[in-house]
Amino acid sequence: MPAHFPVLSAMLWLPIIGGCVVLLAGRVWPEAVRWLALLFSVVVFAMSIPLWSEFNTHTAAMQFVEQANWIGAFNVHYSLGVDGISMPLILLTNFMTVLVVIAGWEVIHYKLAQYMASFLIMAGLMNGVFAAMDALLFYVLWEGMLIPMFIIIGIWGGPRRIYATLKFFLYTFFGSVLMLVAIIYLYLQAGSFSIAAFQQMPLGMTAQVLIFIAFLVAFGVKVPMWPVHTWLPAAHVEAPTGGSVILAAILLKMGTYGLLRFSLPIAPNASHALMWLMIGLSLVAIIYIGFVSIVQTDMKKLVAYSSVAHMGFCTLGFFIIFLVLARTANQDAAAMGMEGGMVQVISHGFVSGAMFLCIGVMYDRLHTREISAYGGVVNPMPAFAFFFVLFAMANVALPGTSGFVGEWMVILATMHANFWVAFGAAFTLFLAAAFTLWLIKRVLFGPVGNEHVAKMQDLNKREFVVLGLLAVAVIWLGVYPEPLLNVMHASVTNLIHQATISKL
Amino acid sequence: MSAFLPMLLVAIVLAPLTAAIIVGCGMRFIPRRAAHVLTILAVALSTALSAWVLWQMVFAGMGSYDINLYDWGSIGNIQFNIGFMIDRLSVLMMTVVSFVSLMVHIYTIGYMAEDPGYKRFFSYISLFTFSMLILVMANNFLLLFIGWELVGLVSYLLIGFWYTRPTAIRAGLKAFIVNRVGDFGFILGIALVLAYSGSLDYSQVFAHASALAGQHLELFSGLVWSVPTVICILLFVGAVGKSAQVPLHVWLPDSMEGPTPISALIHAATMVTAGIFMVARLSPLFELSDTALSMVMIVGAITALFLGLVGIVQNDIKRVIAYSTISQLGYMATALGASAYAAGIFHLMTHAFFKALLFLGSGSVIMAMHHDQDMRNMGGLRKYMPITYFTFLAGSLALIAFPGFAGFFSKDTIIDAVHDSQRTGAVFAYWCVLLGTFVTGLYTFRCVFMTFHGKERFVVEHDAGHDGRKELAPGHLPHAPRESPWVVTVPLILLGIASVVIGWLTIQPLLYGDFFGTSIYVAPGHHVMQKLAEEFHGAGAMMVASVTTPTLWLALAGLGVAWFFYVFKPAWPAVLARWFRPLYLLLLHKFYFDEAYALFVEAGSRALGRMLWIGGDGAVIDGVLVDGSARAVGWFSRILRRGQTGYLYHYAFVMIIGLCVLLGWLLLR
Amino acid sequence: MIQQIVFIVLAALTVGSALGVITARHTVHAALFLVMTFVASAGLWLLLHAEFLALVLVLVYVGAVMVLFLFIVMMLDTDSQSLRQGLVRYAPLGVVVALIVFAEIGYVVYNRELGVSFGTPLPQAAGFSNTRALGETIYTVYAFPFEIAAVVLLVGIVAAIMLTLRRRPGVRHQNISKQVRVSAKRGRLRIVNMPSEPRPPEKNP
Amino acid sequence: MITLFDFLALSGALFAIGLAGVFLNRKNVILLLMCVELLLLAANFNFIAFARFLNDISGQVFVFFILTVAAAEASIGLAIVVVLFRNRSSINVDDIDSLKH
Repeated sequence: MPAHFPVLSAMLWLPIIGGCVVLLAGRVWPEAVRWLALLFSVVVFAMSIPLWSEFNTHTAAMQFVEQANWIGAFNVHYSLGVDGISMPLILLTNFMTVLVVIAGWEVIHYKLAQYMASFLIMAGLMNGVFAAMDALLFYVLWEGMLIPMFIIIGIWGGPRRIYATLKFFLYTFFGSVLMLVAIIYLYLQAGSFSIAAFQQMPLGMTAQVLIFIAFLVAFGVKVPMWPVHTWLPAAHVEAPTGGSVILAAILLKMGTYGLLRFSLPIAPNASHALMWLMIGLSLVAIIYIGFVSIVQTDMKKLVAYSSVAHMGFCTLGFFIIFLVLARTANQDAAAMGMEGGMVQVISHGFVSGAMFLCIGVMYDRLHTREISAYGGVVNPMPAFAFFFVLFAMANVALPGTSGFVGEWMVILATMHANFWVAFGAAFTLFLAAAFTLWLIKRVLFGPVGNEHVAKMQDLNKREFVVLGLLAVAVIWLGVYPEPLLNVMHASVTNLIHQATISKL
Repeated sequence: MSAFLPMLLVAIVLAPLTAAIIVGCGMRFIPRRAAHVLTILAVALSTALSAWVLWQMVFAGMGSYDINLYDWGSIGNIQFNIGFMIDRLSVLMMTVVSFVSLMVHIYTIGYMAEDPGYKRFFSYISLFTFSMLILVMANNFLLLFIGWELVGLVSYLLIGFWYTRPTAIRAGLKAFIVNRVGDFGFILGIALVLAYSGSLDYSQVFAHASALAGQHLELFSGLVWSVPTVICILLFVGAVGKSAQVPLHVWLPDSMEGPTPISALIHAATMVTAGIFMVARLSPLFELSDTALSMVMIVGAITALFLGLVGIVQNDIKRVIAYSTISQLGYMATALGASAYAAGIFHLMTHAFFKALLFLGSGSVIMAMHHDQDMRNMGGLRKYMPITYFTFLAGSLALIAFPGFAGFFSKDTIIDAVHDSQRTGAVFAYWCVLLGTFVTGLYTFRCVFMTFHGKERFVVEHDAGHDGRKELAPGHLPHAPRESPWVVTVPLILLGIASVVIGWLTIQPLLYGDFFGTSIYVAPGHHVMQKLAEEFHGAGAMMVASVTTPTLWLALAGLGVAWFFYVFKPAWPAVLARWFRPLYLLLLHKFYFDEAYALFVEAGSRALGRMLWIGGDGAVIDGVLVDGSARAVGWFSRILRRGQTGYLYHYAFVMIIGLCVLLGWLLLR
Repeated sequence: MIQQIVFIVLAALTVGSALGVITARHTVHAALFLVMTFVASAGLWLLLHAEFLALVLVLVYVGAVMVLFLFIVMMLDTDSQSLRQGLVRYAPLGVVVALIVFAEIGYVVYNRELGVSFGTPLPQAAGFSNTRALGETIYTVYAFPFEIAAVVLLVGIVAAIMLTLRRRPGVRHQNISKQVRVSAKRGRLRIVNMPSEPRPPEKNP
Repeated sequence: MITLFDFLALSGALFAIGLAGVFLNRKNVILLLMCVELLLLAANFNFIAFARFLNDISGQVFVFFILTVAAAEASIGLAIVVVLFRNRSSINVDDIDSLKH
């Protein structure tokens, strides 16, 4: 691939073009829809691999930068670029899109072309969100991405899908409107929509606090942080499997990404002043939601709640840096917390995606998500049980799986800051074990629950490939996370530096 | 040699893993025979290589070895490595682990012969061997924790091996979660180590251990703790979970739901001793805190005595041995608490052999009884299965510390060490472990007598069909009990021999020679072992001297009582149980730990979860915040709606009047 | 002087007939009053030298639009009694609003400097043709708006037709173009491929 | 002399009458349309008067356009009335209230 090839633009537009092609194919050549969707997603994923292989890990600067004028009058640019924080997320997006396309292969019958196209278009928009260096571009893509998700849940969702889509849409829209206000304010101050300009511009304390809160509402809804998390279980329960996977694996990550890209560097003083709020909310997410997860009777709801708890670790890792630096001045420990949060972001993408796929596999066979409708699934489906236990263990953060890395680093970093915060965070060890393994116990193990379970077919080749790929990713990241940490390190160090210099 | 060693160490670790993966992934394709051949070869390789390294260390003067294999992750100066530390402590553990594992592998061929999960089982135990090996070989806290959790995982999988049994899967879940409670403390301890010493490598941490001693931590306002005390207590919480000490012991008896080879390997010989090993491994840290060591000792002593008592009233043969395991782990912990790490590890080793033997022996009995584990249905098995009987007897004698047997040397040393210890709580601990010997004698031989002696309480139904397929009531057998096949008896015999001689052979070098060298650190002033060393004049002399100690006589008293009640007057125990009914019930219900946990932890957390879900998420967040704001908007709209009559002319009027007002305002302003 | 008399008469006629429009009992009367208003207004416009527009007003408004109004009023069988119910209810409000607006307009006209000289219209050159001047302006300066006005009218025509067009069910039409377009290959003739030998009988029907 | 003021007063009176007509005949759609015509006529008066007194022909051009638009408006309005009557058998504004229900 030539050096000047606009790879990020390709990441943004190729899936969207692919989506349009698939839509068109749905009319003229319906048999090719699946293969076309797969072709596009695989090509996009293959094209994103150079992002990793040619990434310069020694610099925190944006790489693969593209710049063009968009709306000259308002100084808006079409500018794309990635650093160590966004690049893994783009890879994750494209990887998960491939899996979602395969996972929907023969499950979706109703409006297949539109289904595939929605995911492709969404992949393009999400890539754009992660690559955007211009706040207005970011905002447009951020909002644009709501539409395919809205459609996915609204058309292929469960019986209460309209309620869920409305809740999902209103929540996220409420947040993003505040974000728009903040972006416009920043534009008026900086005279440009460039995120880099926002980050370098001095700001008064009041302005910082207001901007921080505006961004917090926008991103906190997406993460989702307690107490704005209640849309997530509703949306997950009603979403089709692919929708849940993308929702959990990528959409939630945009919230954490936004916190890193906007909140911390643009309002460092406010972040510092409000760190206890963030730490407190994170701990509430970890402990409170952990308990809530235990009593869920719907498998998807359980995993959705556990997502909230796991994302609490990400935010904890991001905002513990101030406390770490205040107590110890240990830059490396702060970086460990933030990188732990980032690893948790990536890992949660794999693990929760895998969990939802597993639930989808069972749902395709029995058409229910109620835990009590299952029991002894391991008897008819041993291969499936292997994968489900593996991903459950990753959800429990067992060492050797990706889930462990993030939690380990965050807890260790948190201990540098405060014993009791670490104590609270460590609750996840047995809360996660309790809700995940209790789920496993009730669903997988035991004698065959009923005659429907007895008739379940084990994984077919397609499902085996999807889960197998995820298993490889989960174990690889758990056994050898250094490559990922290495990619992030320069950017995280830079971010911590930005977050600790006063902008007043 | 040193270029060759890393590969060799990796081979020790990876051989079982490779076998486990091949057997596990190829479960559908490879024959049963290949499954056990492959895994046994792999574990045999590990055993042989471990033994070779041990030989090199002890006799060829090889020094200890610390090597990082690869960089797991690094953030600036904080390095997480995957690496091995091979010194005499770890190499001893490696040898014991791989040897016992090998025995169990061989035994499994016979025990699991008819099980449909045969290949899966071999895959699991090989995976376990791998996990346990990385646990003991780790050179840093990260790998220790990884191994620590992986053995927990395999334990979970193996307890729930018969996944259609509700009790088994429940026990597995319980084991995992209780262990996780321990890990809760463990990971916090590790985090504190990193926070205060800046590294997780043993060598670095130990080198800077003394710097930790002076530091303090204010946990509650006004209450200042010394950092090593907090670290060690937290780490020990991990050991409490893994090594089944009070109050986190509840999972171990339930874990007997797993297949018997597992009980022998994981829940007796190796995994449960990980906590003991960990404390010994981290002795440079624990030596910094007298408080933490006192706690270790007291917890260990309580476990040793009181859970031994529970063993007296159990009727399930495996549960009796499980409680004895908990009790013996308590002995080891007590030894650690008295700074007698060498004695603790020594007991760990002897215990590994004789407890594995006892479990495998009980497994042999269970096979003969057609998987009935209730001792009330046994009796008089001595004449049917002599090999099992004699090996079991050897193990039992070792367990009650009969002079000459392996357990005698280790346990007596522990009791003496505790006796000599000056630490807070040592007197209490001494009485606990001393009385514990009587209890040990009692429950051990109660088990022996109920199983192998006395009247036959089972019924042989010859007409029940010779294939034994028909479901029989407990205590009813299709044919007379028979001795087990050679794959079962050979490990029994090998372990039996080990149980008899291992203490005699190794006490001198292990305890009083300088075997452990620098791998165990004892602070000056804590040297209980030195005092014992002055009194030690060889294994034979120790045996002779034991006649004058209360230990032997208490154990024999226990044995005698057991004989009296279970051979001589078998009707009396029931009478005694009636007389001392509250005490009996207390023991029968294992001090009501399970009930309390079920009530407070299990039901409590579920109730809390439901409250937070329905009350917090449902009522407050969704009800008041979300729906509340929606309702507020709706209420406001309803008021506004009154203006929207829907009549065309009303809108026209409003427009006109608005125009008037606007014009008027423009004119008058 | 004559002009003033004419103005007073026509103005009175305009206002009076306008009042008649809004107070007439019958819709037809109201329409006729409106015609009167327009005609009087056209006279007034003549006084203002807007001859062309005065004629347009009479021709287009009175001649076309008002006839259309009368058409509709007569075509629809409206119940004018029910339409007049509650007339008085809003009448005071209407009068008050009308007075207020009139007062406001009067205030503006009377008190504010409007930038023009009251009362002295400039004399026009001899041979001045109002129609010609208007035409020159419309076809040069306002050519484009003029075209748009034409389009607006076209749209009005199309919309009015579309709105009132009614398809009656059950009416038989001849669709000539369809009849002409028909061909044997499309729709009329279908060649079915049949197996030449019978299938073996199936076991389960 | 006829002054500009006279014309403006006349147009004001017409405008006020048109407004009052909207209030008075609020139920009859056809009369409402007629009142709108009155309002437009008032506006036209102003344009023509100013065109005359400012000696600017553009005012008359505007009247021309207003007449055009008013004609289109009247035709479409009446078409709607016809459709309405066809569907509801009434041109009473009170009956046109589906927005409310």
